[in-house]
Amino acid sequence: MALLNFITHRNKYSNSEMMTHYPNTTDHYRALQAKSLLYRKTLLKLIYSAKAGHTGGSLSCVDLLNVLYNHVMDITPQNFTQMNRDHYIHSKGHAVEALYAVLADKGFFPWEALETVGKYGSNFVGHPTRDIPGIEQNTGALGHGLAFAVGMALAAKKDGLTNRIFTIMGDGELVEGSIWEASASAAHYKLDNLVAIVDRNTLQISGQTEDVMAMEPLEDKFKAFGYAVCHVDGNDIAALVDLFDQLPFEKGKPNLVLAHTTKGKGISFIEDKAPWHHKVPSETEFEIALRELGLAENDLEVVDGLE
Amino acid sequence: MALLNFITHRNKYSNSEMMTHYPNTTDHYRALQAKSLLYRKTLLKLIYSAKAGHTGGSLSCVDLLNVLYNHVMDITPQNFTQMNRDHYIHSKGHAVEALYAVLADKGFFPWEALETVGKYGSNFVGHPTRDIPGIEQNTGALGHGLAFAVGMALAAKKDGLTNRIFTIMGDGELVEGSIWEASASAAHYKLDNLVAIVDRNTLQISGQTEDVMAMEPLEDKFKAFGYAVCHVDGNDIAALVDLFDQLPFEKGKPNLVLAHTTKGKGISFIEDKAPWHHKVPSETEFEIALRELGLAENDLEVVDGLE
Amino acid sequence: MDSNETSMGVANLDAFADTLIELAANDHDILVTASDSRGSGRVTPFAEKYPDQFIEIGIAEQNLVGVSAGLASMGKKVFVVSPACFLTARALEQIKNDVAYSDHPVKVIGISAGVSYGVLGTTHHSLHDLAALQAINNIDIVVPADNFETGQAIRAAVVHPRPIYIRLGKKAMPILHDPTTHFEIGKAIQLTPVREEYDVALIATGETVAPAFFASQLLAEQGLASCVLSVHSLRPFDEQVVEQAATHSKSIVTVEEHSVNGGLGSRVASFLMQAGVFRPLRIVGIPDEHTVTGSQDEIFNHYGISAQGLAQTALQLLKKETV
Amino acid sequence: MDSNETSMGVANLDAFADTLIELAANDHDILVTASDSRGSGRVTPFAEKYPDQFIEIGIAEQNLVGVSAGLASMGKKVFVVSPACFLTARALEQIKNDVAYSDHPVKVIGISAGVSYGVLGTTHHSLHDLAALQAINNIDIVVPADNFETGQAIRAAVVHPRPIYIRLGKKAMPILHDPTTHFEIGKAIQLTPVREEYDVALIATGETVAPAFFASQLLAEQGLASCVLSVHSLRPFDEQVVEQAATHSKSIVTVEEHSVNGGLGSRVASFLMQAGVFRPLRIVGIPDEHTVTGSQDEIFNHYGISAQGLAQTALQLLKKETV
Ligand SMILES: Cc1ncc(C[n+]2csc(CCOP(=O)(O)OP(=O)(O)O)c2C)c(N)n1
Ligand SMILES: Cc1ncc(C[n+]2csc(CCOP(=O)(O)OP(=O)(O)O)c2C)c(N)n1
Ligand SMILES: [Mg+2]
Ligand SMILES: [Mg+2]
Repeated sequence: MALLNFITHRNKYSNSEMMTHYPNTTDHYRALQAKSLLYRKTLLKLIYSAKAGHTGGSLSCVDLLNVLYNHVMDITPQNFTQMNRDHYIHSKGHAVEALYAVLADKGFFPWEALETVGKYGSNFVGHPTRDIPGIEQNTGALGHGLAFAVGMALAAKKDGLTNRIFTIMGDGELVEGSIWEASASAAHYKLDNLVAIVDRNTLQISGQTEDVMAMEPLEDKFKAFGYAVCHVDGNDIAALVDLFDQLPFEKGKPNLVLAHTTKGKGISFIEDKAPWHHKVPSETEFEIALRELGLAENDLEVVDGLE
Repeated sequence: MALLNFITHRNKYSNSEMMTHYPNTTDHYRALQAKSLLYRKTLLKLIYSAKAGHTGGSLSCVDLLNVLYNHVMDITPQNFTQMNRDHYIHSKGHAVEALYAVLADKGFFPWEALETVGKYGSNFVGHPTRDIPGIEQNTGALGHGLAFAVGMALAAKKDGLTNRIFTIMGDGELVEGSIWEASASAAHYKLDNLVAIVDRNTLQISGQTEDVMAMEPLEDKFKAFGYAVCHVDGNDIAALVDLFDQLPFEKGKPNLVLAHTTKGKGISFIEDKAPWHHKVPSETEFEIALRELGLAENDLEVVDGLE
Repeated sequence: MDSNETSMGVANLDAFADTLIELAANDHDILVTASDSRGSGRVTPFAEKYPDQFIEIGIAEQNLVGVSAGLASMGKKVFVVSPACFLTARALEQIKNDVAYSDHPVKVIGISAGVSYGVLGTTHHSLHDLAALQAINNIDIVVPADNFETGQAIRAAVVHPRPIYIRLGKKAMPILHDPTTHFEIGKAIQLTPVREEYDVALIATGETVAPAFFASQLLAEQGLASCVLSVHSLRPFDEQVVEQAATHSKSIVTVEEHSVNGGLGSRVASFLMQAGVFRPLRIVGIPDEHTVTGSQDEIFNHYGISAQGLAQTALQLLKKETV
Repeated sequence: MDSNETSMGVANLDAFADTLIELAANDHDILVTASDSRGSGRVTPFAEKYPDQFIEIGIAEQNLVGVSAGLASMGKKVFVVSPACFLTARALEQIKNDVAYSDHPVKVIGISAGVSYGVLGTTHHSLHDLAALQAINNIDIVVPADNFETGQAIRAAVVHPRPIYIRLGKKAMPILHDPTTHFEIGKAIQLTPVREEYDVALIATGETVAPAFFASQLLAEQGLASCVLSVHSLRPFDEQVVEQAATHSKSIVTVEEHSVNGGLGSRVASFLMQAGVFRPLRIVGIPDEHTVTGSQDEIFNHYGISAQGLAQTALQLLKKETV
């Protein structure tokens, strides 16, 4: 099948090996960058094949997921049933294609499984569900992930675990009041094992977040709600690695990362365009997108003289 | 009937005359102070008679309601059907006894109507409803009033009205995420005709608000959500009059008043005691409470040499 | 009309948006409120044409409903346009208290209802909304079957004196009624010719009326007469027409894009049982199980909400009765 | 047992809290979460005795349920204790998605349910919860009638593998069962002696089982035999026992502290109609109207949810059948 052919044709950095504790060398960054390109290709292919999906928001958060799963978090198919590993909740559940790509790469399920995404009778629906190995919570309605993550972090603290709970939220999602309820409780219970990440791509379905419902100054809001707040370029692998290596940012405070990203990151004509929230690429668009990613792969290997 | 006897035996400042635009003289303050005492007596009597009600939270916000209804807001039984008057939403709906006392005094319904509070078949249920003249919205589930007030303020702006929309919230209520959703939208739409007041009595049912779910620093939170924030002693008539005379605090921003109050204000043994949230006074307690209020009435008149 | 005559219309959501654009031209009190849902609700053209009559709330459905109630209390005719799943779950308390209990005539438009969102899964399905709202007093409930019913429902809603919930899908619908049909909130519409006796009453609502109607044609091919009802109003519920259809039918199949618990079928069964009209009955809807993944069509087919499936159910029911 | 034998117990809420205190002594994974509701939920003693097993969330019911789901996913046995009205309206989407759809065995304890809050009015009534939750897949629903059923339900809930909603009132309840009665989630309990034929089946749930039981005694005085069922589980629903009771009865009265739409009555009517068990039936509950103001007792009496009222309804139904 077309999809399978595609996804098995991976770049040389494809593997499901855990990259945590790798030294932060250029090689390490390059390996991660290559993974991001693989994930971008995969998620575009998924969306193109299913003729449905969330293109822009998947592309904007894929570098975050990459660094989390391949550098920061201790989550593998092998340790998944254990409690004292790290945990991840995909609060912006619509960007499920990015997560599916990463989980396949991590070996949670065979790549072929992705061929059923969105198909009749498949477990791979258009949002994360616990029917999929590697996924811990059904999300998709926005504003639910953080409260759930707070519950996990609270349980971990109660049990004296040393793990961390991560979640990525959309910036449009932040208007949901449940985010602020959860934030207050995260600070109240001093959950410095909680890492809340905002995919700050400045867009939501209807346009610019600040036009739709202004939430700036976000840093002030999050600080006032008790977080230790850090900014980062959410599409810069090296910056992400450096930042997450510093966790927890402040003892006794939940961590909040304002990850400044570009929605649709990586594909020139998709970047920063609101309609690409859930637009599906045409055949031509898909081909151009793949070509752009191919060039980036070449660049990566040429520039670094790896070929 | 006992209740009726009681409530018709009012102090000399009882009247339903509008006090707006009165010069802020000592006399004016004293008149308002006397009204607060009347309201306190009335609401205690209501709770004592119905053997149910919210004692602490009614006593803490009654000075606010008093100043709003008798000095600040343009709301009367006569103009109630008009749109371009001020509007009031009792978001902390459980403190309905305070509101009932004020509305009776304003002439929205005869004092006798209060005899049916909480009785079988009565319209006077234990929370505000639109079945009662003078009440604009059914409240009681916390966290609803502000969104509704935002809607009113938005409609007023759209129609070019010059009125203001007021609401009083509890401080425990602030944990509800809907408060923050409404706050973001109030700022987004620059609703400087909205006056959100927090009855900051530091208590909720289960104890100190900061122990139950910490929300401080409240000023930072509200500022970050786009309000012009002012602090005031919410049981000090003169301070309240002065503050509300300065509305709007800042053009283009919704107004937020952090009204520092004492829960159970005015009755020594009820003040600042969490269990009095919805405790009903015993006969002895009721009598002592009335005596304390009587002394305060005497004080008021003696000190000012009015008798 | 039969299936040869039925032509395809647009999605009921489009019919809704078109009607509203037309009505708002002469009525500046008509407002649309949305929660980053203008696109899904097909009201982007409305927002562009009448920017002063469009209010964006962002992704905050509770606030959306609360603010809309406040707007309505100030005399605005507010159409709240947001996915049915979020309105009737995330914002259910606001619908209950701010709208229904407080009696503001807000028009709550549940878009992409039922399983319209298909493969997006259960977070996006609204299969409990008719149950929840029927159990909450003072909000009328309308589920239009086609573009005609949708347009009529929206026109009626503008002047409707009570809170109202209108549930719309996003798939193009066949045109089931001719434009002279009488539409009234609270009155069911019969799609098939009136007879003295029917083999089966197919009592349906919303987007399942079309397959029910087409099922009646399959049944007619087998010589069986059906009474197809579009019960577009769950509240007020048209007891009279339902009782009449049931009384004159040998058996009853109810059909809905909703859980088999608490929706149209429950209502019909409860009513008929209490009215003493006893007939073999099947409630067809989404069963009480983890909903299968698929498009709306695939889900419908999976659960027998199709011309074939419904005809089959009717046949089984009749066989069972006569065996 | 007859009413002379029935003695008064405590409120089901107290029975719940006592049971939990007992169970938590040996099970440190049992957690109670609350939203400024420990007092109303009678779990203040629990919070004082096991401060490490009590989590306060403040007045934020959505977060309460979301956090509880997260706790449960980490292996905790979480009892969410908050008013039924807020849990199943404000936090309905969290129950739907975070608990039921995501399949975490959270124990959602809806306190002061139905019209327990009496004069506090509709904001505090939960008359839609059974309808909404029956239409949401994968959450079991238990409505205990007395202290015995409550204690048993809580014991069963601790090890229950699925999400579960337990609905409790705050009024002292008569003791209806002897402690050797078999209790199992999903199995209805018959309170009256088994006979070949009954004049009426009184099928009730929760705090209305007591008046149904006392009504049966009034009916017995008139020589009429009743089959009184406590259907403490709405999900799983005990089709077998309900069908058996109905089959052996001339008429059926269902009773619940819930809207007449979408609760026990709807479920019984839908089931019996589809099973082909046709009997005259009345659904007694809170009618679809603005609920009268009053205490729970006054509201019950107003709507005929009393021994007298239910006996009367049964008599009317039987008369109607025989006339
Ligand atoms: C509660 C809820 N409301 C609305 C939606 C519909 N929806 C899906 S994605 C989306 C926009 C999200 O924007 P943002 O959070 O900024 O995500 P991103 O830009 O990262 O894709 C909306 C409104 C939803 N899934 N859940
Ligand atoms: C949504 C909701 N949750 C819970 C309650 C129950 N309740 C009534 S009053 C109250 C405490 C309120 O505390 P606060 O807001 O501080 O009010 P105040 O101290 O002014 O009385 C609670 C939890 C409610 N009425 N609504
Ligand atoms: Mg975004
Ligand atoms: Mg307080």
